[in-house]
Amino acid sequence: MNTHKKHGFWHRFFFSLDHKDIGFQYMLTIFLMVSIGGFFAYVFRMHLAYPDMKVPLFGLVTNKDYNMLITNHGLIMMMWLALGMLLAVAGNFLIPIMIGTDDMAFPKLNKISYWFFLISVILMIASFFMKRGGFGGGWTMYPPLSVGDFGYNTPYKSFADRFFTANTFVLLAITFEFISLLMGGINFFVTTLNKRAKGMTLTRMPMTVWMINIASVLFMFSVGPLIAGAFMLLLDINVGTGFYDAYRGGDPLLWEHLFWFFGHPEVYVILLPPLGFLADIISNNSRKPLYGYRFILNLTLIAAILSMMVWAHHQFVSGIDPRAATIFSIFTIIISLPFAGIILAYIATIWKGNLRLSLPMKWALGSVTLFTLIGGFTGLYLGAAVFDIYAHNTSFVVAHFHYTLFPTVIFGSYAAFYYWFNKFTGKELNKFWGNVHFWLTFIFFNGFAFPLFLLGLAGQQRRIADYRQFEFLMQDPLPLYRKIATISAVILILSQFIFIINFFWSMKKGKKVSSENPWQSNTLEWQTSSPPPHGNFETYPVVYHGPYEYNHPDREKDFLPQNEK
Amino acid sequence: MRIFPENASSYGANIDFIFWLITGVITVASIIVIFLILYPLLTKNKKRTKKEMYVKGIGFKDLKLIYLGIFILAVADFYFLYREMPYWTKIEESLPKKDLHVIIMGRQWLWEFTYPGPDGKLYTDDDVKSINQLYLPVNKVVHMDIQSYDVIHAVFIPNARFKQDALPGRNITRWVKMTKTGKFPLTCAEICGIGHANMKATVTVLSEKDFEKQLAKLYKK
Amino acid sequence: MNTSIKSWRNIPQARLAVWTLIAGEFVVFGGLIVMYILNRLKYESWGEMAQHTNVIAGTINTLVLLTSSYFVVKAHEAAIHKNKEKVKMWIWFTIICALLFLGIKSYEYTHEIMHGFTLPGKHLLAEGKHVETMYWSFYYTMTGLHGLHVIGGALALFFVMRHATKTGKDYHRLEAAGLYWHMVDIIWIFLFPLIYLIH
Amino acid sequence: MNTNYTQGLEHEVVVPSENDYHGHPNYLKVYISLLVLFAISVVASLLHNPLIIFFVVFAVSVIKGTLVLLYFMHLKWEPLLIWILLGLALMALAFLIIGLYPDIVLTHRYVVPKG
Repeated sequence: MNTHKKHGFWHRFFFSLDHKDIGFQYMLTIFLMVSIGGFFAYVFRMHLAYPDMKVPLFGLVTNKDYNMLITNHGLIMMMWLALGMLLAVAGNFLIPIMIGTDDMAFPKLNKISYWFFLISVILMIASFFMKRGGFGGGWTMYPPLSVGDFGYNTPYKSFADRFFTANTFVLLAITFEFISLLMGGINFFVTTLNKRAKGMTLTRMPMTVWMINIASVLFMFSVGPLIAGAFMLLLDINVGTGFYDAYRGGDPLLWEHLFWFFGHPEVYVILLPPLGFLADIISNNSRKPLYGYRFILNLTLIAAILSMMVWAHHQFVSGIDPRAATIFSIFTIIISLPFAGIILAYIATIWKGNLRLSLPMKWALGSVTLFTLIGGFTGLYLGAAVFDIYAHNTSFVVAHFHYTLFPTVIFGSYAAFYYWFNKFTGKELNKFWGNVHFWLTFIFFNGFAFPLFLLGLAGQQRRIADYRQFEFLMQDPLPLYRKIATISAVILILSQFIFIINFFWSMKKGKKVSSENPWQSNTLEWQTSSPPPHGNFETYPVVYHGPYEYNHPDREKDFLPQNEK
Repeated sequence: MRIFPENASSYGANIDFIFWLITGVITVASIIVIFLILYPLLTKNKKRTKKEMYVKGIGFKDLKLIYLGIFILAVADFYFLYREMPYWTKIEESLPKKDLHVIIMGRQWLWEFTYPGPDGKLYTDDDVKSINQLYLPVNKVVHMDIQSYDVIHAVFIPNARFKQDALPGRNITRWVKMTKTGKFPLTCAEICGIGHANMKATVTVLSEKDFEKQLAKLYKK
Repeated sequence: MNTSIKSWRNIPQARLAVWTLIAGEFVVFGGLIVMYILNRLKYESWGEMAQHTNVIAGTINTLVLLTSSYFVVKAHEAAIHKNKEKVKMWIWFTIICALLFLGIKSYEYTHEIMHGFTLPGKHLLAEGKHVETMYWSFYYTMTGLHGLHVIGGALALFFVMRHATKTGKDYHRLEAAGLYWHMVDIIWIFLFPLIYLIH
Repeated sequence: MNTNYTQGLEHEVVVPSENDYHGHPNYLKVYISLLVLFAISVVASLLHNPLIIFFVVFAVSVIKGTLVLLYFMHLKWEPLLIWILLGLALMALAFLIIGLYPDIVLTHRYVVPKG
């Protein structure tokens, strides 16, 4: 079975068809993108707190630079970090090995989707270096702003002049990325349905696999109209059609609808995979079965369908029909219920458990706490349409979505990294530096995002390069809040280097894992050697149990691997 | 230290009320959730039998507490909706009888305010314009036709708790009734190009007499 | 063991993948069609523009695509019996249909462009017909995107057929490629009346 | 049919026999009914009332699409999963059309030449 021979570096990083290698390629590419996005965040945060300062490593930030920085920070973090890390990386690493098979259903298609992803990254980076500068129209890319050149009003001379603009390149990059993720999603879906190990019924699959699949399918159905819409926007930019041009019968609001028709389900696409990791990690570390497996699953499916009916809550004051806004407000408030159920089920899982406060567990608990207490609850303010009139497009919204996305994407990914690192490298991450990294991230994330709530309530609108011209935003505590946020953000970004160094150092020189199943986990990926060979298993496992049979009363051990009779 | 800017419109207090209502409820909810997460952490070293630990949560009997939690949240949610819906109708859907009608036009990157001319009607030749200075009479219902010339802008008057996007090709009519005289900021809340940060105007709320004077001044120009 | 697992698994992976792709494509084209229908309801003057389309060419194209779909199912029938010659014949018929479709489409395009109905519609703009330009933008976007799918589907059929007839295996891939071709047909079934027939 | 549908794992290769795979509809019959429906829609388009044209033509399209789906694409013999997938696609479109309708059709927009 394990007939594949060892390949060299070149082969492994460019031509390998193994799902783990492709996952690793995705991961490195995303690390590159995140460092760019993080650097942008550092520059504009510094500029906001100290407007006159030449930001080290960048220089003076002009309005144009500022718009470009915030736009690309948002795009990179939402599209490449969040979607890429949680669908592509997690799906590639985990799905085949967790369902007990050797590889994806279509390994070549998997490789092709990585190449598309790489092309999208190259296009995105190329867009920074266009003659007219980077894309500065906000990450939501609302036309007519994103059709023109953000207000220079220098006329385009030729088709090439229009084509080699940041607008075109960013849209192409996003299109390529969507195609890549669509192909990846189809691959995950088919792999999960067709290549499960013997005995691995649908309800014996670990939550992670379920969640990534639901997210992929949800992504597929929500992104369609936006792909059509992006195609139309490309034509608007390059050919001069008028789909979003009000003077031609087009409608700028149409793009907002198409964007958020994708954009809101995307929030759940991003949220679901971390919820899957959390289920696995929490159940494993509290040595108890996951509470209400089917219940969580049903709620997730309900939430996934509901999530397609709530998109216009991003547009309450954007000029949509106010009566429609009422309906969307009701659905928005309702969608909090299934997630409350899921979080309560997780709490019921740790309730009366013998918790092991390992590093992944710390990240998982941090994620649940921050996501529920602040991210989730502040959603109620914005879902209530009346308060959204005031809070829309203020820093309150910025704080809210950082509190929903950071705990899920970043904390969730870190939980997964610290949990599965042992498996895929056969080494252990340094625990001391892991703890330092966790506490620094936890404290300074709050230090960065919480002041934004207060700034937003004081009326500070988003995306303003220089707040000094607004007297009401320079009243006393507000500049201080901005400085606290900035300093915390800088420390937050710096503390991520601890992880990067820890990651690569441990991979090369870390301690070898003591056993093949260091977390005493049930799921299939821990029942093979670490790191798993090409092909994952020596002999294909046969599954007899669900994934969360911890502390089964009939057994001696406190865990019961899925492939143990 | 105040959390919100000073309220100067008739419906600002409603919006603030919804904020404090939700804050009150979620403070209670947060305390409960914090307890639920901390309790297992504090009691993690207790000796427990396998039977105690092996709880899978199948069926209504096991899950009833979670259903109760969802039900309580649902009640709270619908209570918010019940309280905020009338305000939404009042602010966004209905238009009280107007005393004055103005056009607010967003351009890259300035605000252009149009007042009816001496004939008292908008959209006629004698309309008068002022740039970046909006004068409003106090305690009068003002209808605003919000429009945009080029890209999407958003009118944001923090003190009035008022915000509305201005879209090219659409005329969106909303209303405001200022209750305090003074100078208030009006800003743009939707990214509109490199000048977005500089796109600010002043709302000057005047008593009725001063407002008439101000209009007369505009007519003279 | 749960017995229902069999019915989920009974579907071969290539077919499952193509069905998933089709569901995804339905949303892309469906989104375009939804936008078109809604704008059509709003702007009555688009009916006038629809009269400038070449209904006869559109009708012939519909016939061509319907017939090609029939050829594809015949090819699939032949593939089940591994009848190499028949598979080749039916697939070639299909590809000829695809070429015919593209030929007629390009004839239509040239005709319309010669009358000044281009994608950005500068000619109409000069006449002061602003809204009407968007009809042609939608027309070219929808039919153009569909045309790309026709090319893609025909290429897929060709390569799958060549692989199957050369090596004598993987005949089941023909069904997957055929499914995709039928999807292209279904999209045209909806595009044709919306663009050509409703004045 | 002996085609090896699932590559890879030997123990899970599913070899559907010809009988439980799916039946073969009479393709010619389906093809002819498609042509007849097509003729109906072309004839209907010669009517004068645009609303009637719209409904007749659209209904015929739906029937034609369904026929191709059910018989040419063998959806009739596919497992529930495929039906669910297509149903979800239609559901997404239904949400989209409901959400867009008030903002495209019901609102008044004015068209001013740029200048």
